Amino acid sequence: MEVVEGSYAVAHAVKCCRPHVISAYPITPQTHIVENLAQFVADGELECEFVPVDSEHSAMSVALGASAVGARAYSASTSQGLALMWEVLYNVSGMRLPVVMTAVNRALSAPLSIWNDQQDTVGARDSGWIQIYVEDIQEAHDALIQAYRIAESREVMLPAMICMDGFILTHTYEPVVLAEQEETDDFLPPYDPEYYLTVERPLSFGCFAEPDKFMEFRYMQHEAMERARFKIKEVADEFERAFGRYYGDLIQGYNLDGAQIVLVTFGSIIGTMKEIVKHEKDVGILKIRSYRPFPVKEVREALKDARVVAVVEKDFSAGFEGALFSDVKAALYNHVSDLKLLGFVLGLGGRDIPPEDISKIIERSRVVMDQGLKEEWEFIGLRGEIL
Amino acid sequence: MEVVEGSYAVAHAVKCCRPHVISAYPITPQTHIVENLAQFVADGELECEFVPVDSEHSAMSVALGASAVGARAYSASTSQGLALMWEVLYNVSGMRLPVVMTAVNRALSAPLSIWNDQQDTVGARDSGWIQIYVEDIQEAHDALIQAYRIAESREVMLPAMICMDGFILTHTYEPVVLAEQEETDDFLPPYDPEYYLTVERPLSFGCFAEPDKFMEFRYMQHEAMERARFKIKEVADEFERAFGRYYGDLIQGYNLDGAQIVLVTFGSIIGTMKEIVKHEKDVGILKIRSYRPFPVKEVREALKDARVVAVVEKDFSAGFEGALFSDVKAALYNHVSDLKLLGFVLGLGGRDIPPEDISKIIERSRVVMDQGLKEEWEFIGLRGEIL
Amino acid sequence: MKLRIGAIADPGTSIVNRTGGWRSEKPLIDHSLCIRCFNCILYCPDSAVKYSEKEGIYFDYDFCKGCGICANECSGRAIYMVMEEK
Amino acid sequence: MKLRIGAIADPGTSIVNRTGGWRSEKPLIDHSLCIRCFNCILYCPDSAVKYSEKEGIYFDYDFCKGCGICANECSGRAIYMVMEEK
Amino acid sequence: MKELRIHGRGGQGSVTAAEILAVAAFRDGKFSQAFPAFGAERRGAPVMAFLRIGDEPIKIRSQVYEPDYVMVQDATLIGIVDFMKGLKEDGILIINTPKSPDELGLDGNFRVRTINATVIAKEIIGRPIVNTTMMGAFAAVTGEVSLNSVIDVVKERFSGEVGEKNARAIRRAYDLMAKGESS
Amino acid sequence: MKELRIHGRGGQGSVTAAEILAVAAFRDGKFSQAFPAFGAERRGAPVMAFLRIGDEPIKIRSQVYEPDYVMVQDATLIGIVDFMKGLKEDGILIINTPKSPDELGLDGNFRVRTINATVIAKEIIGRPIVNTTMMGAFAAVTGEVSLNSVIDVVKERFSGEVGEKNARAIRRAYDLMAKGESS
Amino acid sequence: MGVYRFEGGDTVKNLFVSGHRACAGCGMAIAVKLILEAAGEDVIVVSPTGCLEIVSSPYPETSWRVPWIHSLFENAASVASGIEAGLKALGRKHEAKVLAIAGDGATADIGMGPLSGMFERGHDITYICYDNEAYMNTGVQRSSMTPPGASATTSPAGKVSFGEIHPKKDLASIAVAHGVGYVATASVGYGLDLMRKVRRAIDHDGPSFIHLHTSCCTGWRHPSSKTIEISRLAVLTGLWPLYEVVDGEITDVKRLPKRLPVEDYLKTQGRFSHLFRMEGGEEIIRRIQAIADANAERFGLDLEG
Amino acid sequence: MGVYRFEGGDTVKNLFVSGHRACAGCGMAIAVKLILEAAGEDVIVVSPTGCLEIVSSPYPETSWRVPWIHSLFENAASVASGIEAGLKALGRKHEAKVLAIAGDGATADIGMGPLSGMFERGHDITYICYDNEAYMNTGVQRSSMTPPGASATTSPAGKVSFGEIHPKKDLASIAVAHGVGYVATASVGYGLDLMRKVRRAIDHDGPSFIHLHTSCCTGWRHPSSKTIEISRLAVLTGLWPLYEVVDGEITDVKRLPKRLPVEDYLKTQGRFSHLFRMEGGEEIIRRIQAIADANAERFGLDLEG
Ligand SMILES: Cc1ncc(C[n+]2csc(CCOP(=O)(O)OP(=O)(O)O)c2C)c(N)n1
Ligand SMILES: Cc1ncc(C[n+]2csc(CCOP(=O)(O)OP(=O)(O)O)c2C)c(N)n1
Ligand code: SF4
Ligand code: SF4
Ligand code: SF4
Ligand code: SF4
Ligand code: SF4
Ligand code: SF4
Ligand SMILES: [Mg+2]
Ligand SMILES: [Mg+2]
Repeated sequence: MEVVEGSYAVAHAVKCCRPHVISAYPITPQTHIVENLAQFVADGELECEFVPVDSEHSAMSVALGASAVGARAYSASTSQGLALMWEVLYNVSGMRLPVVMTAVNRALSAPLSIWNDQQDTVGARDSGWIQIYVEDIQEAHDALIQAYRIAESREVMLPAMICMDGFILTHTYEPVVLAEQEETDDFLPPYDPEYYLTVERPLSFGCFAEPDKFMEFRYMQHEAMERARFKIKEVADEFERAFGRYYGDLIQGYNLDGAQIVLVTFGSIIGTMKEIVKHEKDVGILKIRSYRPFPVKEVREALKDARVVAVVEKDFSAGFEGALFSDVKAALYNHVSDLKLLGFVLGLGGRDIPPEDISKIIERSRVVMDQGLKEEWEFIGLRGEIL
Repeated sequence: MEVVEGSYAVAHAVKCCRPHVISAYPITPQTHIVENLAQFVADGELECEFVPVDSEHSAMSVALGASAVGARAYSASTSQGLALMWEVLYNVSGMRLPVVMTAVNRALSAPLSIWNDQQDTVGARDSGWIQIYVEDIQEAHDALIQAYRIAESREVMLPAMICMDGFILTHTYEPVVLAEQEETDDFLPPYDPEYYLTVERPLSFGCFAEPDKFMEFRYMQHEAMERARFKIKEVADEFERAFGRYYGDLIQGYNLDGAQIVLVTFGSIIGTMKEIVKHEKDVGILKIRSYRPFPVKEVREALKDARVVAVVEKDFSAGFEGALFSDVKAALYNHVSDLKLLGFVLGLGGRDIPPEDISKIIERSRVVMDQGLKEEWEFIGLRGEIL
Repeated sequence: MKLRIGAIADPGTSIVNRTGGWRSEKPLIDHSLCIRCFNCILYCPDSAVKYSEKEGIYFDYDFCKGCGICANECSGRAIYMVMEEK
Repeated sequence: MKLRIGAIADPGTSIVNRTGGWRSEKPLIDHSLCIRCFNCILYCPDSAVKYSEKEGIYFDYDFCKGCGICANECSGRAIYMVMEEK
Repeated sequence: MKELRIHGRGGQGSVTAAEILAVAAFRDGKFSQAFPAFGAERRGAPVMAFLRIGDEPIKIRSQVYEPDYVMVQDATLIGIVDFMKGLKEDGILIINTPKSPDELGLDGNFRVRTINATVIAKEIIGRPIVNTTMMGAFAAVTGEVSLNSVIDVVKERFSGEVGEKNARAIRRAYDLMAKGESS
Repeated sequence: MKELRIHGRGGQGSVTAAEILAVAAFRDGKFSQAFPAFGAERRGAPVMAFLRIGDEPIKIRSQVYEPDYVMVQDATLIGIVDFMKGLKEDGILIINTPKSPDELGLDGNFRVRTINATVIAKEIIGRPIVNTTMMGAFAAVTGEVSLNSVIDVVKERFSGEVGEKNARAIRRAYDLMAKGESS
Repeated sequence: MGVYRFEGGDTVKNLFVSGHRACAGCGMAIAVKLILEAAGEDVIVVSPTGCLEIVSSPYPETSWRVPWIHSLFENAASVASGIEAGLKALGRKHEAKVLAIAGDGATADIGMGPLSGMFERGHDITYICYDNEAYMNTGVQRSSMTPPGASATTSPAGKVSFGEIHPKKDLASIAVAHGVGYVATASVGYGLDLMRKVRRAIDHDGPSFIHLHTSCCTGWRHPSSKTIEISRLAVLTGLWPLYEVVDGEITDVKRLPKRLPVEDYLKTQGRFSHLFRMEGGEEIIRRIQAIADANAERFGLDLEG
Repeated sequence: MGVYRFEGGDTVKNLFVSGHRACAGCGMAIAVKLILEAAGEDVIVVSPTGCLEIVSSPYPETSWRVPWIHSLFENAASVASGIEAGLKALGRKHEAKVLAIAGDGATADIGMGPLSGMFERGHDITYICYDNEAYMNTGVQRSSMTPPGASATTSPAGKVSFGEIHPKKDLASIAVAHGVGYVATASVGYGLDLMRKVRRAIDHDGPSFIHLHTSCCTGWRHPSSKTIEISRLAVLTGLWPLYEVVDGEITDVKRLPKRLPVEDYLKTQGRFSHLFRMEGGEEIIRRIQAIADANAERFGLDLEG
């Protein structure tokens, strides 16, 4: 174990995965990841093509081209950058190219904010990318290595983003076990695609689909996502065998046994939650590790014995409610109906989440447990005085 | 009434709204709208700045700049274009600029498809734009005029997109009442913003928000969306008084009285559905007219007496299910739990939806009503033979 | 046909699409006028003009769309267009 | 403070932000050396160099960040920097 | 409600034909809906357009699968396109061809009417653009639209001499077909 | 778990200070976490960094609101920044200033230690970069990290002569503060 | 010149096969056929959305017999960059040259940023812009390459409009300003010249760029048989000068023994027909003539004069 | 020249007020102050994301006393286009000139497409790129304007690297290739020259473009007091030639009585320090000298020689 910055840990993991092509465009708070990678290259520690592009749109397009020619491609971005490469995100997944990226979580403009929330990647939940949300730096590091195994497996062939809270994880120093090159090599075989651009077999990539076929291509993507559910589990298990670390498969429960109140969430907030929850014996945490594919069955199973479920998230769909809140309710409807679901939106645009906010959420949940539901969801931590 | 192409009807409505700046980038099947507008300008029938941009990203940015300087701005796009302007979409709503656009619905690449589905705008549900989905050409025309009233009202100040199925509505000719210039002028006052860029009062637009303020700006957007709920209703009513036409407010029910099965959906599929449903006495239709703001209470109210609800849509969130399906379940959870919800995904990438598909959905719903739920959602119209 | 992921197609498969059906005019050649400049081959958009030592210039009517470029560009005025009969 | 929609701010309001506090060195002037070339005014990034007929060149220490450009660009070598005392 | 499917080639004005017939039918007091088979076809490639005419507002949005009428604008499509697909029993097929229905030898429980629209168009309009001529034939054969409405709409669309010529072609086709001749 | 807040200016290495202390504490067998007050501050502007040290893995992710220790790297921040905010009762405030604690006249239930780090740094390192010097003071005053670990980490970070000089400055500060002197 | 000779039979590589869905008489289709003929089999081609992509790749059909990829409308240069970087990283750089073939809209409008980036980064890519002077795939909307006076569906001629008003973006000069080592203009009307330039571009190390004028009979509104003839007229009137720029120096200008008046070109096409019909059209034609004259001046087109 | 004279007091318009959060000694801050001083009050300014925006607009504070808008990082040129179009449509064109002030990254990289479009459409906008040769706001990452040999955080010097390798994009030439009528280079080190050029650009009808070199003491790593001095050295070594291009013709080149060796410039800045430390650094310095020599040749910088 070493104390390193989150961004360094991620860069290190990327290096161990031996990407052929790295293409990313700087944007706070993703920058340190890319800068570390650039330094590895400048110091001869990492041999790869580091392509300094003109925009995120180009970054993802370069990754796309590289992946299509059979190279392992990496990118990293966040927020505005993710939004700018939007079209390419859908394109990469539709072309079934297993690009892996670290999606640092940051708020979306306007107003501009360089600080953390999860509106950016949550807004990308339809894009056909696998989304793994990580809880701490070690997981950000480990999940990256897992991601290539999952994405590149022939049953899956889908891109994956590891979602990591900006600043809170990227800019924090804490003890991390950095992977060894050999153990990574043992775990992660070279990328060996069935189809790639080569004069040896001059295939045409990215043909268009008329109405008699498009729907079936989408269905194949759907099936791949279904298979990814199993792959994510399998890779998590194998990773544990190889590296001795485990973060759950699609979900991970904490204190769920006998919990009457369950906090459902993802990302770094879980750290603070754990500190609170360890003092509360009837409160558990359900971490959504894989947001896409969404762990429908796992969520049903994990929550079936709870009485109140509080979904806590750093995003919301304007004109409705938090996206995770909707998704959890959607997963439970038709199946588990005797619990109350509460939504909490907090931490937007870098609003710090002190432990008291978590306590407040638990308190509210208790009130609902006793007195029934009034407001279904609310913002936590609003400063009423400036409104 | 005249028989005109859907795109022409929309262009006509735009013309009647007297936009100062039109900025759009061509993309099938939005092109005819913009071409008609260009012809109006070339023929001197519409005085405005028609800015022929280099991309959709620029189209929306030009609209943004124009709106900020106090001009009424219009754009139109679809699919890839919408995805390319993604970042600007969030920016316009965050800057609270009441740009109005016609968002023609088309599938998203890859594979490339120029044909209709609703993945594009549904994927934009978090963007802070008001989204109205229209059922036919007349509504596409009318909703556009309503949109400016809603968006520009001082209580709202949010951009709005009128979502209109590509080809199915844009390229179809049918009888439409085209608005008169005077009646539109009476209904829609000139845009009169409280703040705009001018040397008379040199304000700074688009400042950035530190963590002590960002969340409150988002909350203000949320409140504006809440107010938009009322505004949409109010404007629908006033429109009816002025023009004699009405399409519902946030929702519209059809045959809901005593319906045991309710089909929930939006867009042009409702036409075909109505043809089927009129022969089925216990089947109703709930049209979601305003998808954002999402008609939470209205949906609860409208569905509370049903037994099976079938949510029918032309999109899905890969790794989960249809977005509308999730949203409807989410709205009902905690409130209405004694009905069964079923999801159906169809019509992707231009797959035609024959009446039999609707009949099949009703059939499936009957089976569930009698025998309970098995598969929660499914694709309709898949060609198994090519999978 | 089963779909292949990513809409990846095997090379040169459009050859199944007999665009000759699009034709409303049809090129014919008067071999005696041909000076073998090969403009017709160079400029045919559909690669439908062929040549062999034995037959000289000839047309692949499976694909010829009848655009008339070969006739227009023919140095020897050897190619001419006639209405397609069907 | 109540927020205004769209994060729209009133002009020139950064004047409340006394960046003088950032300073670790401080410009001083020896008026006798000043030749009134006004380089100091021209090049001060913080508009912290002022001039009046009466006082000649002087500094607005509320905003001067102590960059030293005025001293460096002073034609008369009239401006010099000293450590900030606090 | 009656449904028509038009087969033509990109650039031949099949969509315009459907549109004009829709406008004309509406003038006649009916409801109508016209739309193309949405596609990416280039000039010369086979295309389709659709028309629905009815006494009530037309709500249905699907393609036409079992047309009452099929109109083929270009005889070179024969053998290339399955234009008889789904045609209703007792439906009518109207083909632009110099041949007679018998010569075509098409099998099915539908009626076949032929018209040499290309010749008419070349002769009257001066160019082999047959879509207007075919409208005349459609009006005559099906009675779904009135000749006058079709002519009125075409004249509004194409002003001056061009409109006149097209109107004449339409009338010629109408007369021929009304007389039951397959020209 | 103990929490430290560092006040400095952009460019003065406050984050590096927090980081190095975190590494050193980890060497000493403790768990640690260091992070900046995430901001967009430019060189010269006031900034903050945080450090947590504890015996168990540190899970909490919020900012530090009630620090056990506060370290001020730059005396010019006095009067500009509310560096006493939230400082625990019995907490310790370590300030780089030539003044004595008494001269500063700060009120509160916490202890104040001062060190003239600028002078030490200028003298030993040759530049007024005080972050390493202040680490030595922190080690001495709080005992949360060992002097050796701090020096080891700093030497690894800055190789050669630079490292040596910084190590000496650290030691000097450590010795001064350990002796209880406010230099 | 004259390096290439088409003789059909085995000598034709036929890498862009028949069965594609381009309009009868499409100039772009001719150009692409010739480009591949010159480039040979060892290329990987990238095409953005546009007529070329649509006519050549309706799944499962493709007209390409070289490896080919389409991603989006605006990112061909970036995708090509990724392919080139990938080939390098995989040690397969020798395998193929990366070749982008893109429309004018994809290049000069929506893809301008990526193209500029590709130039700047110095990738070893040949980028060919086939310029049919509008967005043809979507129905003849104006692009920044639509010439002044042309009517396009978003810059139509009308009661108060003569069609497009902005001058064509000077892509070749922009490429030269980026320091691109080999830059050339070409025309589908000069097939052998085109092929020679393609070969030179491909043999050039680092980025190279060809701006290739190709008539579109559908969008320009002329008979399909006239594609080549009209493309040549653009050159012969001085509206489309043919030249190469090697390391910043203009070389090899195609000189004209007798430059034709621009009317000879304009009157062949429907998109300009309003200029001959509308009052004030002559003035526009005069301005177009001035463009040709300026070209003649700038490039020394006139053999004598 | 000499049109402007700063005298403090009432003669200074002070449209970019104190209290902004730029680093002490920021060259961009000086430049913006001078730009507004020259431009006056009747402008509407657009700035993309970047140091300028961040230091000047933390809500509710703003340093702007002219109407100002920030939208995104890449779209300043498009937003400016919208404003200009809006003013026209509203009949308020006389009210203000639209002025974009944008960093090198925002201009030459991510905003290149919109800029090209703005040029092409001929909007009446003055676009000034302040070029501090990297993405400073995000921590000194390379841009396409980072000069060869400079170390930036994404093109760092390292064991096997001398830092940036690509030449600077020639923005002024690219603008000229777009047919922009008034194009100039400027330097914050020559304040009055800058102001004169700003005025000319603003008075020019249609798009105008100024490429403005501004040192960033933080990113270039030099003492804050040296900002102006070092900016001047760039000019005096020939690495940053000052000139104007009016209607495509180069005019008003600032000539140098005695051109200084590039080392005089390089050695002042930390970003180049590895060149003086690493083996092989001299070769890079030689290449940088060659760039200066080529500039001298191209623009005739040397007064004699
Ligand atoms: C982001 C985006 N915007 C718009 C489109 C629609 N579109 C596809 S191709 C095209 C025009 C292509 O023009 P050009 O590049 O000149 O090629 P051409 O079709 O003329 O051969 C347009 C506007 C798209 N596919 N994607
Ligand atoms: C789409 C997008 N990508 C990246 C960023 C992050 N970003 C903000 S400013 C900036 C660099 C600005 O560089 P430049 O334009 O040169 O201005 P400077 O900061 O140097 O003044 C970057 C990379 C962003 N805001 N948006
Ligand atoms: S008519 Fe056209 S398609 Fe047919 S062979 Fe001649 S050139 Fe080729
Ligand atoms: S173009 Fe004419 S002359 Fe030349 S080879 Fe062909 S047929 Fe013969
Ligand atoms: S030191 Fe810098 S900030 Fe202070 S007055 Fe001088 S130039 Fe201005
Ligand atoms: S720069 Fe020096 S000499 Fe010039 S006005 Fe200022 S103080 Fe006086
Ligand atoms: S529209 Fe033009 S470019 Fe496109 S295929 Fe037809 S002729 Fe070719
Ligand atoms: S980083 Fe550079 S450009 Fe940015 S404010 Fe500081 S000195 Fe100015
Ligand atoms: Mg084109
Ligand atoms: Mg910069």
